[in-house]
Amino acid sequence: MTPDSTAMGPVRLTGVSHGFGARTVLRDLSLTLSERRIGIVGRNGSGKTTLSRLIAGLIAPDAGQVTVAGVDVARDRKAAIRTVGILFQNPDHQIIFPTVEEELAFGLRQLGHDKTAARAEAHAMLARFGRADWSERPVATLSQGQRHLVCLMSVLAMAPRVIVLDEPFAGLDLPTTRALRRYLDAVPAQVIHVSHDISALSGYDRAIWLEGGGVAADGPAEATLAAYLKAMEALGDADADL
Amino acid sequence: MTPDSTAMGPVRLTGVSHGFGARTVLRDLSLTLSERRIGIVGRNGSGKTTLSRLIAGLIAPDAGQVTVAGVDVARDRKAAIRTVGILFQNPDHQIIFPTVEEELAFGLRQLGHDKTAARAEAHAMLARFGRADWSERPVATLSQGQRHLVCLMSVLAMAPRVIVLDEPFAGLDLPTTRALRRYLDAVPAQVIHVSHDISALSGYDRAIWLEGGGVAADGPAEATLAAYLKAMEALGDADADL
Amino acid sequence: MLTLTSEIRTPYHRLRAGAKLAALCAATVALFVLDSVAAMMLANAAVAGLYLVAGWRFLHAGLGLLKPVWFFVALVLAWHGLTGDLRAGTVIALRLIAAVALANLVTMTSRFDDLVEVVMWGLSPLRRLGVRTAPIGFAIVLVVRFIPVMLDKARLLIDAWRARSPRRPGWQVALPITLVAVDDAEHVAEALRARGGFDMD
Amino acid sequence: MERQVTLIALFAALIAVLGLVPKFTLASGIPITAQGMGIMLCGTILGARRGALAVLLFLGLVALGLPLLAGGRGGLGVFAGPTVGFLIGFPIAAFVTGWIMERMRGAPVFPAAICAAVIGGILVLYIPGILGMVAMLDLTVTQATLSMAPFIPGDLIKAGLAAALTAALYKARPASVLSRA
Ligand SMILES: Nc1ncnc2c1ncn2[C@@H]1O[C@H](COP(=O)(O)OP(=O)(O)OP(=O)(O)O)[C@@H](O)[C@H]1O
Ligand SMILES: Nc1ncnc2c1ncn2[C@@H]1O[C@H](COP(=O)(O)OP(=O)(O)OP(=O)(O)O)[C@@H](O)[C@H]1O
Ligand SMILES: O=C(O)CCCC[C@@H]1SC[C@@H]2NC(=O)N[C@@H]21
Ligand SMILES: [Mg+2]
Ligand SMILES: [Mg+2]
Repeated sequence: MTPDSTAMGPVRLTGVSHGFGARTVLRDLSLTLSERRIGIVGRNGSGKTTLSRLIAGLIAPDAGQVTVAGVDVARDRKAAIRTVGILFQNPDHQIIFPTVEEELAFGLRQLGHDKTAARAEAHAMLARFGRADWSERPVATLSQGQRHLVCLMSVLAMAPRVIVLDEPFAGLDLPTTRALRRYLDAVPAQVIHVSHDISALSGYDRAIWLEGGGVAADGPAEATLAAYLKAMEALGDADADL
Repeated sequence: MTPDSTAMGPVRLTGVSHGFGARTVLRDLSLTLSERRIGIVGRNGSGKTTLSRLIAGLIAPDAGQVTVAGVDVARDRKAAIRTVGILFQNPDHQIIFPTVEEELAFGLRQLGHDKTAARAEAHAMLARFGRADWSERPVATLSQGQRHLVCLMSVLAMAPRVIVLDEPFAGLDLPTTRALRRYLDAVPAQVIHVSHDISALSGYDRAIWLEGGGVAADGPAEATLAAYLKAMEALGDADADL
Repeated sequence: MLTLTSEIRTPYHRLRAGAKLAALCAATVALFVLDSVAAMMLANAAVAGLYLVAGWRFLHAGLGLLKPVWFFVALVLAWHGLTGDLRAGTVIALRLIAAVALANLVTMTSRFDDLVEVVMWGLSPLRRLGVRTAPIGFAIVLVVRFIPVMLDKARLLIDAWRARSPRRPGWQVALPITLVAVDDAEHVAEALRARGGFDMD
Repeated sequence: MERQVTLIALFAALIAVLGLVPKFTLASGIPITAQGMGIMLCGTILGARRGALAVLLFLGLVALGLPLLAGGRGGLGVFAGPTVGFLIGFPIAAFVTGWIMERMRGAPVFPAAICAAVIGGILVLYIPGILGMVAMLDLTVTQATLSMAPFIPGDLIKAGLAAALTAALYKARPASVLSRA
């Protein structure tokens, strides 16, 4: 397992802007993320997924810089994949290979593990989540929640220092959610967790509320989430005629 | 709006079995669904999506029969689309057209509305959810939650007698969830709602818990959901070593 | 990339697609009948005027769409320069620019579904012969859908690869991309069925 | 019905996407393109009738003015160019490829697909292609035939790739390989 991530340097965004064509999604964002458990909330389309992808280095910011533990994640991909792992919001966007074992083993091979070791670790991860019988299963024969879990296991197997999770619990059943939560509680990595389910973020060290291309609130999770919830309820009543 | 669905005859499954290859997912299921609000729960892979697709007539059962208000939904597709609407679990599996308006208008055209009427209704539905400005937007430029809402609006616009929702709230933000809930509370159609979020089903008339290819519990929502929750918590403790 | 319909609203958006296509046909025929440099220059000026009615930004977008044409213009001019018939080369090049720009103007200001409707109207006599034409219309719409979506999905898959590998993806993604594309087609088929499919005509 | 039409549309789109692979135009004006592989795949995966329909759909959209041919070409003009023989040959080639594929149902997918792609996607395609060049470029049949030599290595590679992809798809999604369904 990797050592405690926060000792290695934080996730740092400096003056980051990003847009698609004429639409600016994030504007001049500067953040230093060093807490172990950070939640990200915000309305649909507020830029949570865009921020996640920036932190994972999958997109380069239009302006500014994103570094994780000193690594420029968009440029130095080799260091980036040891440093950050990301769970995509939609499992179908993440799965590359036709069978479960290939999917899990892929990332491990990329970290330099040899084939036998990668397979053994993939099996160990499957067993850990009580899914040892899945290794030969074609991914296409799994239900959506099951595919989601495959994606999660693939990310966790690589034991990155920072784990970015974009709606990890959406579609998982209760026991699996609980198992995952226990796993995440114990893992030494830093967790950055995007969610619409506020309760999933309770007990976190910090929460950030994105809105209108910037940060609407940032601070201890309890306070930020309470403020977000309150604002969302007020909004709900404003358009009650819907 | 369509008249109250339950007056028109229930959703009826008689001796339904369905499987994929050697794997039987649902075994000899017989159900008569006539309550206005029905929740479906069960673990990942328990067959909730399979059941939804059977009710919508998207797949024909290997054995047995599925009728909705007397319509054999797998055979008589023309009657079926007036009768049942389904929200897919994954928005990317549901969206056909490149722009939001085309996506919404398509189903209306299929119901026989002419082009102008279909467009007008599509706009009305968008306005109802406060998204009037989306009509020209390419679907690919929407966030996942936004795409999910597009799928929902497309289904609701067709005003089917029975609405099958496979995880409708997954990925929606709080105000949108609330707006949708209000909409569903008011809609005269029968709603069959698959969810991992138990609280989304509170106040429902009936809940069905699927497990091992059959019904593990069925009855008033409160009782069924409590039993499900209890069993899931017990499970969680059984594999606490995870 | 394929829905070339412009987001810039123009007066032409309001015209009927069928009328625009008919006008385009007539104008294209005229372009091929006319055969002088002066006429072609005039034609190009008229087309530029049509674009300008909708504003500079629209003209700029239109010029962007003409990019593939410049290569052929250069080729035609070079060829005719070599054979010593620069006048004919100029006429052909100008005609090419005007014809493509006009066609683009129709494309940029017509929703694709409206264009398909015109095609379907053209095919409607076949219906009397018992041919089901609805699937043809769907097929056209679907191809236009699949091209950008296939590219998008390939991009997403490459992102998924990049999230876990420092190396560029190579031939190994050919099969995954094919699978994603085929699965997408199966999903679309089901989504069509969910809303009536082809049984509705 | 919906499945078949969507798959046909998908493969028409696939030919178009392969047109984005940069082409390389020889002196004869005939480009080396990856689209030929799309034609082969239509036959080996969709079978004779549906494969030919996919290609016809693709050509129909090209005629409607969509810039789908390699290098972003389209419109009615391309049917008056030196490659018109190949364009006419495309649906025939897909049909023959699919027909052979369907005849060889007993054989394993990979060898059957290679055989079908070479005969249908190369031999059969070259005949109208050559005739088209004779008509449009004023060459003799011998000259036109000889000018095809540079295409052969590339086309053999395309046949190999198409066959490998068909076999892999058959393993992963047997139901989607309509030529075997
Ligand atoms: N490829 C794209 N092209 C144009 N706009 C895009 C694109 N991708 C995202 N957007 C826009 O960027 C904004 C942010 O999208 P993002 O996916 O980051 O939102 P999100 O906060 O993750 O939303 P959700 O809660 O729905 O997942 C949205 O308004 C969306 O419409
Ligand atoms: N195409 C398929 N081929 C083989 N097996 C399949 C296929 N689709 C689903 N299954 C299997 O059928 C079972 C039921 O799947 P289904 O999608 O109905 O589950 P679900 O209850 O909706 O799960 P989730 O909560 O994860 O969405 C699962 O065990 C799954 O592995
Ligand atoms: O784009 C066109 O106009 C048609 C091009 C035809 C090219 C033919 S197909 C067979 C042969 N192999 C190639 O790579 N190119 C030619
Ligand atoms: Mg998102
Ligand atoms: Mg499901």
